[in-house]
Amino acid sequence: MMRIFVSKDMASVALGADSLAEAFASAGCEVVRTGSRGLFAIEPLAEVETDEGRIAYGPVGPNDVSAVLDGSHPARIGRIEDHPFFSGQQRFTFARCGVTDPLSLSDYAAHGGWKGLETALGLSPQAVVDAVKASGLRGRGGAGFPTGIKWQTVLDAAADEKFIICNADEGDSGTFADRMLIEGDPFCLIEGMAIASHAVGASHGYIYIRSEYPSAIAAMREAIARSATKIAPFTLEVRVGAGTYVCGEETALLESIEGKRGEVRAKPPLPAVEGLFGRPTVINNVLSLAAVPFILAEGAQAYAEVGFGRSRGTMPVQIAGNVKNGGLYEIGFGVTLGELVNQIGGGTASGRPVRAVQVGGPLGAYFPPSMFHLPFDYEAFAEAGGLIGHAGITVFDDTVDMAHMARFAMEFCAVESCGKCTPCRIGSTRGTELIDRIVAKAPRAAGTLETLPQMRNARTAARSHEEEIDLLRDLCDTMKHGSLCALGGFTPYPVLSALDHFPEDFGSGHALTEAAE
Amino acid sequence: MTQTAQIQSIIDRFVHSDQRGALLPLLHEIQEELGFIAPGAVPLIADALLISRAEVHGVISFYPDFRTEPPARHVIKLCRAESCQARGGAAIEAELSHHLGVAMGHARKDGQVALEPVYCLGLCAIGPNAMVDDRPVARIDSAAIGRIAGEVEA
Amino acid sequence: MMSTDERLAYMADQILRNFASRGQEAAIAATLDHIGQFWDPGMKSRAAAMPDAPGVVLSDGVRATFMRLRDSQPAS
Amino acid sequence: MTFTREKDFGTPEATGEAVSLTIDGQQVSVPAGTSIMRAAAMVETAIPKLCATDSLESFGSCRMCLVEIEGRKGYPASCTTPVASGMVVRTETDKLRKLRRGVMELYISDHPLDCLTCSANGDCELQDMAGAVGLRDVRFGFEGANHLEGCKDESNPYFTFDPAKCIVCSRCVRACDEVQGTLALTVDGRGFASKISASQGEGFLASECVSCGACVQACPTSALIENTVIEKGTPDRAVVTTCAYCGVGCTFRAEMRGEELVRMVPWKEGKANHGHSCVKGRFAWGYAQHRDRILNPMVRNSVDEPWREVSWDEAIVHVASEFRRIQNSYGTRAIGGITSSRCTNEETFLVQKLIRQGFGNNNVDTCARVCHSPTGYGLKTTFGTSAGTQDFDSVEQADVVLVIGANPTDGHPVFGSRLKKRLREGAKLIVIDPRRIDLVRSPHVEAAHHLPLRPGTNVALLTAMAHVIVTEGLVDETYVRERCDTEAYGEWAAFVSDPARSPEAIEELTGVPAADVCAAARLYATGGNGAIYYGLGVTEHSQGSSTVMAIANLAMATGNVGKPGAGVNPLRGQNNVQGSCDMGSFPHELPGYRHVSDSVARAQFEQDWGVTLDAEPGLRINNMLDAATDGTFKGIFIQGEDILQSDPNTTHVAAGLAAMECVVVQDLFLNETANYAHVFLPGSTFLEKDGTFTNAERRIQRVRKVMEPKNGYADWEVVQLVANAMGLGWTYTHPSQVMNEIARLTPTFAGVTYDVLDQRGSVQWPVNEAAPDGTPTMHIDHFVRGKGLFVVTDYVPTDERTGPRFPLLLTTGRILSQYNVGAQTRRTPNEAWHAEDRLEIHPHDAENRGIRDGDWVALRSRAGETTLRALITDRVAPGVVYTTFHHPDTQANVITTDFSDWATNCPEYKVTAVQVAPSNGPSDWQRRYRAQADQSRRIETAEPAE
Repeated sequence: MMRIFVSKDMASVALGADSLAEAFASAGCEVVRTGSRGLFAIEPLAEVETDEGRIAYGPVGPNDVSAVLDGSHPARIGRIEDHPFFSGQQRFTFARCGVTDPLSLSDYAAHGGWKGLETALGLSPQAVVDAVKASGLRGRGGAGFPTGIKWQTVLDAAADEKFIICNADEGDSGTFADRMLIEGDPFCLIEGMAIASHAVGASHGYIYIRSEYPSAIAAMREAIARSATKIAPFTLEVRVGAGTYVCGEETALLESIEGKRGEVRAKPPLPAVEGLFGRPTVINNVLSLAAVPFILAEGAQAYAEVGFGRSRGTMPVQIAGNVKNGGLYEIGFGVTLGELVNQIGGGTASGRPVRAVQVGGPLGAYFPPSMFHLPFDYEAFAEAGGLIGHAGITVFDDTVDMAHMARFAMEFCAVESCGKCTPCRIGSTRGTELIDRIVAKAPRAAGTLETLPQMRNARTAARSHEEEIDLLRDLCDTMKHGSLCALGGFTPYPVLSALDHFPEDFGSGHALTEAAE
Repeated sequence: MTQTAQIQSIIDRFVHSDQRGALLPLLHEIQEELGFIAPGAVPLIADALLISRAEVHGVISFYPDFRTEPPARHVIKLCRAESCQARGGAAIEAELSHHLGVAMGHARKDGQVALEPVYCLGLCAIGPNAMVDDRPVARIDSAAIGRIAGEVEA
Repeated sequence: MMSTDERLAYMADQILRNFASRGQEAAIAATLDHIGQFWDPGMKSRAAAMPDAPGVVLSDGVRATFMRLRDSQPAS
Repeated sequence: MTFTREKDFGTPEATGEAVSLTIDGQQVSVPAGTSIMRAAAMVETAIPKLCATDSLESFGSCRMCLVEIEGRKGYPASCTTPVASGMVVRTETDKLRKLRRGVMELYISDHPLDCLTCSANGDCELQDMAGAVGLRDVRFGFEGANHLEGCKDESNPYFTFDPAKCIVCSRCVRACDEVQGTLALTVDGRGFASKISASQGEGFLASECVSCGACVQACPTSALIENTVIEKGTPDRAVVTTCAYCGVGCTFRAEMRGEELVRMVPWKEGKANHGHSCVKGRFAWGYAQHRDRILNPMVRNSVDEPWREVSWDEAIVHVASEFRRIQNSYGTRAIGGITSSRCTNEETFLVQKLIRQGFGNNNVDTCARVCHSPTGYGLKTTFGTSAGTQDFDSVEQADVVLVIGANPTDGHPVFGSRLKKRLREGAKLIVIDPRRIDLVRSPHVEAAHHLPLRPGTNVALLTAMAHVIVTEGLVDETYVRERCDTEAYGEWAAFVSDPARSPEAIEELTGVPAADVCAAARLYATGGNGAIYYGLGVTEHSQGSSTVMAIANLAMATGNVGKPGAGVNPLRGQNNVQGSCDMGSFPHELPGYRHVSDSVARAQFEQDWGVTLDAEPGLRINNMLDAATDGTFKGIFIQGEDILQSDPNTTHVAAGLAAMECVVVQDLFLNETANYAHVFLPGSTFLEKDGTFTNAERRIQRVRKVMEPKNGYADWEVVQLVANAMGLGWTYTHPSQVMNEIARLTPTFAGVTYDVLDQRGSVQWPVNEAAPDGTPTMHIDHFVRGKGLFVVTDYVPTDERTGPRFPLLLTTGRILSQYNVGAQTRRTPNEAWHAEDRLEIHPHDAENRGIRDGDWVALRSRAGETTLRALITDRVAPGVVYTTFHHPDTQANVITTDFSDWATNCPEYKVTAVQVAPSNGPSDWQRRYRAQADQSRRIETAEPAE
């Protein structure tokens, strides 16, 4: 009987993987549902188990079953590992994703699963923390804070109870690595959290998954149930978000798990000192925790030797938007933005030239092709006035209107603002109104109120286009330095990068070329 | 069974565990079973979790997932985030809204379908995407709009 | 409505019952001390006159207490 | 004259060791944990702020208070950044000014611009900050999205919520959480749409709000503001005084415009309330100007005649001559008086002086008779002094709190809030009460054990707890050996160890499962600092005194007296019931709890007052009324009390009063007792006189005159007029002289003077050489009586038994919005919350009597009958009903019997056998009573009508 591997990842299902699987099943094959390999251009994908390993065919549909089974189908790719999109990758964290049955404990163990945990349990908590420090692992959620130092703080804190929290709120547009890993290799995340619990002495852990990821929620709950004895006495629990981007901010996430409004907390205290229910708490992104089993199993050095500058190890980059080869590309830091977009990504799906790329989700900066030389590295992107964030890259072709994208950045902030701090609560709404006036080239005339004589000091002359743009810059300055968290604080990145790199879309046109008025 | 009794039975079943910070899980549970959280549920929830009605109301009103009125028979959540915009999301939104006769963020008057925004479904390389009730749909084009409209009118 | 005499007898009896755990003798002594501390002269002299007054029904404890009170009163 | 607000340091005080840093070049040394904002404020550097205020934890939302710190990137908020040693902070730079103006520009782009007609004009922090940052232009204009349409919420009678003026700083929400502990407010919605909402947005009055005013006080703008400020404008001066309602003793700033009181704002320096208040003290002061106030003296020869207004001289002379006439014809002991627990220490001292020096007898009593007299007897017997052992702050170090016979969140709300805060920090709670009070289960508060015992079985239950503690070896042996009378302990231990006093033995009697009693006893004995708080549910029983002693026994057995966080704490009902007892208002004691037979003490007074004093105890109230019906007691002077409504067995009280020849009542209004009065002397409110009150933690606090008495005299002046008309020649010109006399004659008050009170704000007696700074915690190394005395408390069932005719047990209590007999609070908008007494009855008991919620029911006992509306609830257990006595038309005390505490005659309000049946309206007694009251209230004014 032929064994066929078909992904049940949410993206694969959206592209028709379920009907493909049914077709193979009714053709008498044994179908194993796996996570996604991570290249959506070739999905729905079917891999046929043969003596020379798995032979992949994609994209294929239900009526291609016989051609696939007899090997004649033109979409034959051969072994996925040899495909150019995969051969260049360094899959430390995503090694099993797309290969194993996500909920099979034996499959997981057969592919190096639990080795990291066993190694860790043989070490003292401090030794485990030292290994994570030595690996150079930094927060993959976006902050880039050294994971080892965070764990050290929690280990050192004395408390009757400590918690491990996995931030799986992944709200950035252009990112899906957390979803793919949870759906494709949930035990890897569980193993990482178990190691963390041993390292800092935590008794209970939560995985906060956004409500927009129903299959990830189901997969993780099932995986927790199946692996409970394996990680005892450490216990895990899934908590589901409720449609707010801001709960991806670590303290808003804590408020949410505590059953409160997701308002951002002031710091200090740091969550590592006083986090969930006031106890010391490790909060790490899915990818940070999922990288830990490799570090303990293969050793910190194996992880640290890969990378660029102070960004050590691999980053599962997500290439998205208007791109030909959209998908997950795990690679050591240092690869350039251009390589990711053009060589690996294959340029735009529309075939039109790439005009802009947003890196790091809705709070990330827009980069024109002139900056594609930038190496993928926390410090390099920071110096270039942007950020890596959760390593989502969204490609736009030349039909994009950057003023509209800047407007969307303010609108997104207004929709998702928790409403606690003034620069973001009011600033995002005023910013949206302001960009509308700039885009419409309709600088504000004095309002009816301002023209009344009682408003003695109010200016009655209309404002100019330049004045409105200067006000936008001032507003961005207030939001950037005044906001309580990154939502209001980073919204200026996309706005100002659009304004600075694509002034022509804002009707000022003086930066790059002296475009006609 | 009256609605209050239904809510109380869900609460009784759910709140026995000494789960800490159990408000969001309980609200999800009630909405999953009854489709929305009636204002009358707030005092029952507050009493069960030993918190004030104000706290429950503050949480329900903060999180957009929680509805306080019965939902439309079908709910389409169309992604408006950057990656789907890069693949023509804005045009698809206009066409779908026009085709269904309902503005984004609203339910149609006949209660048959609601069109709601969502900011990213994690399908960012195969947009424009949407959740049609609980089914993900990718690479939405005019043809797909036709299929979706047919589905939700049934 | 209790008459004043009945009320005084009732008050004394109630005090005795609350000192009963000390034994009869000690209870009477404690009640007498209590009356000394808290009853006004009018109430004391009225109580002292009750054992000898015809037709006044008193419990043994109260009677013993009021008689002890009567004997300790200065010749009024 | 601009209105000076109390200085706001922005964040609460911290208590770490000293840390030194530099702010704007100036060296500052503050405790670790202090925010940079507070450190700056302590050196007169006012960093702009809007969401920070020092009564609340820092929040960090307005972003006005950003500063620069050397070596740290970005612009941290000074409110949420604690100081660190060697830190170099700059609070004023170009960048900071630009950022603050940027934030202010955003605020003012969404705010009304009608400052000059706004009720917070001159008293608004947003207005101040706009000025401070030099806002000159709002470049966004005023046409963008805004919150200016929301309609005002005027549901609460005392304050208005105007959402248009709200800057969403959440200070109100946080005050309702951190200060009051009710959490009735929240932010509704998210982002720009965020708006403040009470409960589910149904308006303040219908919401969970208890109207304590903390949110109004915390609000920086006019979003939440007192209606009196809206009507009268901002106040121009403030006088610190003490509230005249409950025994917590909250101190307030009476904020005035000239002679008119604008608002009462709790004083942050107040050591009992620390800047918090409840609806009564904060808002319900309108009674002082109510039209019902009687302002002219009135006299009549008999109670059937209408009142005749007379001059003060005529009234005073009439009183003096009548009293002398009665004494001449019926003997020295034929008259007496009752002091008020609502008047000042100085006034109660003078009334008992008038009686002892002027009348020449000890016939003086006070309303403490009907509330905490058993506390006086019980604690004096066991500890040696008749007062609570701790200060209210002590609750912050309590690990286990036992509340018995009290409902703090209703009766002592500000202490209730502080207790809730401690419970939310993790302290455990035990509640012993037949009724499920709020503390048993309400948001964020749940009692570890609730023992709903049958009314009247307190002694049995407490003795059973003692049984567990002794028999399971949980006694603090060293404490007992060193601090207590070991012989008395031996007897007591043997007594309680008897199996007949085990929890199992009394389970059937009390109706409380033995396991719960054991668990509660073990928790109290082993759970760390154990603090017991009790109220009238302990004292108003036939074994009230025994229950107080049983409580004292438990505290001594577990070493819980003489240290912070522990103690035995009576929650005294009224503002000066402690003071009136201290001042010798009881017939058997001179000021300072010294028996009248104590010749040394008596000599002191005789020498000072130039008279010989009666060495024999005087009559208690109930004895006075008995003597009156016997014809031997003919005259009474009642200051600030309404015994007809507040004392039990109304018919008995009425008969006593009717038998007297001269009843003198001094009060603010024609109260129920005045129906039987011959002379009415108008009284003055706490706003119209100087003096002191002593609260339930023995804290003496100043009451300061803020307006001239409307009736012409402060109450102490009226007493002096009567005294001098009786030839006593008093020469007081100011209450401070009375306090000097008190200090001279009372050892525990030796160090108390008005200067000391002005300097230190308040002080807890004893204040003398041994304790110059007062005594927060008593009995520290030794008990006042030397060794703590264990007293055997055997359960003696009350004679008030249920039977077929009266199968249910009635117990009584109070509610937050009304106070005592309601004389004051019924004359304020507090009626909005509780306009009538209701009978709480269990669903089963109501069902089998065919009673529906809201029905009129007849409530009958052996003593009488009244009618009121039913309230069906499972707060009360089956077989138990409950009501309040705030409204005269229900006259709940016509039901209560004249059974009382064996030692002090404190009436047994809490146990009355009753029957409840459907009724169709007021009982005929009520009708007769109403008619008689109306008839007696007729007044003929002195001047002929124009």
